[in-house]
Amino acid sequence: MIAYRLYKAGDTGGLQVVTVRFFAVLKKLLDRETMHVAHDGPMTLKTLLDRLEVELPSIRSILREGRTLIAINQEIAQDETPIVDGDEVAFLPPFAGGSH
Amino acid sequence: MIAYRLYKAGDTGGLQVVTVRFFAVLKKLLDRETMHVAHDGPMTLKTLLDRLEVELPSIRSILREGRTLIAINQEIAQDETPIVDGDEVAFLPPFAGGSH
Amino acid sequence: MSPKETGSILEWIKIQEEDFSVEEESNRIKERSKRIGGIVTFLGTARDFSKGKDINRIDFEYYPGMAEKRLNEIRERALQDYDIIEVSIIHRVGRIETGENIVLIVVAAEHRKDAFRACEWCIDELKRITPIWKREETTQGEVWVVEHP
Amino acid sequence: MSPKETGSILEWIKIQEEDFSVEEESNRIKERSKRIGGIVTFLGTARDFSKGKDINRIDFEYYPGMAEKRLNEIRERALQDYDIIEVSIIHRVGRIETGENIVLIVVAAEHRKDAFRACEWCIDELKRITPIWKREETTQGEVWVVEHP
Repeated sequence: MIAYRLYKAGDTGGLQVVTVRFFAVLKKLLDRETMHVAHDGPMTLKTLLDRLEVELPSIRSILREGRTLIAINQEIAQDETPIVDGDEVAFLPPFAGGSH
Repeated sequence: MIAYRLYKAGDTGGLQVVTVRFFAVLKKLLDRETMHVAHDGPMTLKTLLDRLEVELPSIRSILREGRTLIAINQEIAQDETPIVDGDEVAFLPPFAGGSH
Repeated sequence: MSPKETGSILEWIKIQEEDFSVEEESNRIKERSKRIGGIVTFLGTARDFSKGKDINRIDFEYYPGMAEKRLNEIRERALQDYDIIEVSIIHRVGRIETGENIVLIVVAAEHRKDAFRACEWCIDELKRITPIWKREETTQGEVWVVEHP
Repeated sequence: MSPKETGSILEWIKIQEEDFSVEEESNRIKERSKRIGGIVTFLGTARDFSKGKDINRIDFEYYPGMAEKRLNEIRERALQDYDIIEVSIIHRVGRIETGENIVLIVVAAEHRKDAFRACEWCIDELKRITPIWKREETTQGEVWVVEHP
């Protein structure tokens, strides 16, 4: 965590590479589990979402439904949450653990 | 049950012999588990209790506390419940099943 | 019903000296129906102290016949009042050491809410109406336990 | 905390493909304290139908690291909010056949009321916040289950 903050403080808007993960129905629709997104300059979750809406039309309607949570480094994130180089962004459809 | 009722209907007040059972602290205080009580003529639980109060002074105070339930043939009985020959009358201190 | 008639029909009600297996009982109840989605179990065990006194051992005494009858009534009322599939009740009697199992209630249902409600009701009711008594041998002597003075 | 740091400390949290033993888990938790007087267990099993459709099999997928972290949060909050002694949570993932175990929550307490409350809260919370997904293969095709639409 400290490493990230130091990095962000010193960040001058260089190339950010983030890993994006998809689960369950999203993984099935995209037929892929992960992808890497490179972005030049500062970035928030909103920046990333705008890009993926264009690049991944097959899951656009699901993302717009608003029932998919998004985690950055395993913590639930909001549109304005910053994303930095090395982050893992995960798209989480509605959960269904347990037995019924 | 039907057998009992028929018997009672035809009962002319002859000798009744009932088995009395004691559990837990009552058994301990009396140092006995069962006794037999013979009674000439019709009898209710009250009749029996009045006799036992005299005959069993060591448990008199416990019986008077009113927290001991009494079952006749395994069904909870009241003072006015009739007792007939062959019945089992059980004195049941407060229950304590389960773990705590 | 005479005391002797209660024994044979009580597949899901047991009063016994031997220990029981939580796993075995769960599995036995699971085999009852493929509709089962949730099983709630209450396992009561012997603690090592009670009301501030250390306990060396406890002894359970019961009224044979009447106790089984009461447990069976509890089972039947639970099946009637809650949306559940099966209930099993086992209570040990005789001498029980600290840490050992005392009572097991297993409730199987399609949905968990009813299983939780029914299981808790069963153990509350067991304590309230079943003729079972507990004697504790503590460091300060022998006590016949009264739960709800 | 990086995902890798969550694994080792989680003695009481498990996400695994293998089946689990209710008995083993009960015994393990009983050894935690002699103050334990009541253990409430929720066992979730795979039913053979869902929303009117017959199920052939189900598959659970999860987010490794985050799922364990969430289960651990649930355990820690339960220990803080209820008067209980220990909580164990096991969730299976991968392929699960009808009738098999899915999830086990074991809560040990001195008194049963708190154990019932905490156990039910844990399973509700598990369903609400844990990144686990269920795919059902039914007679009418494959369904990603959404529990609370």
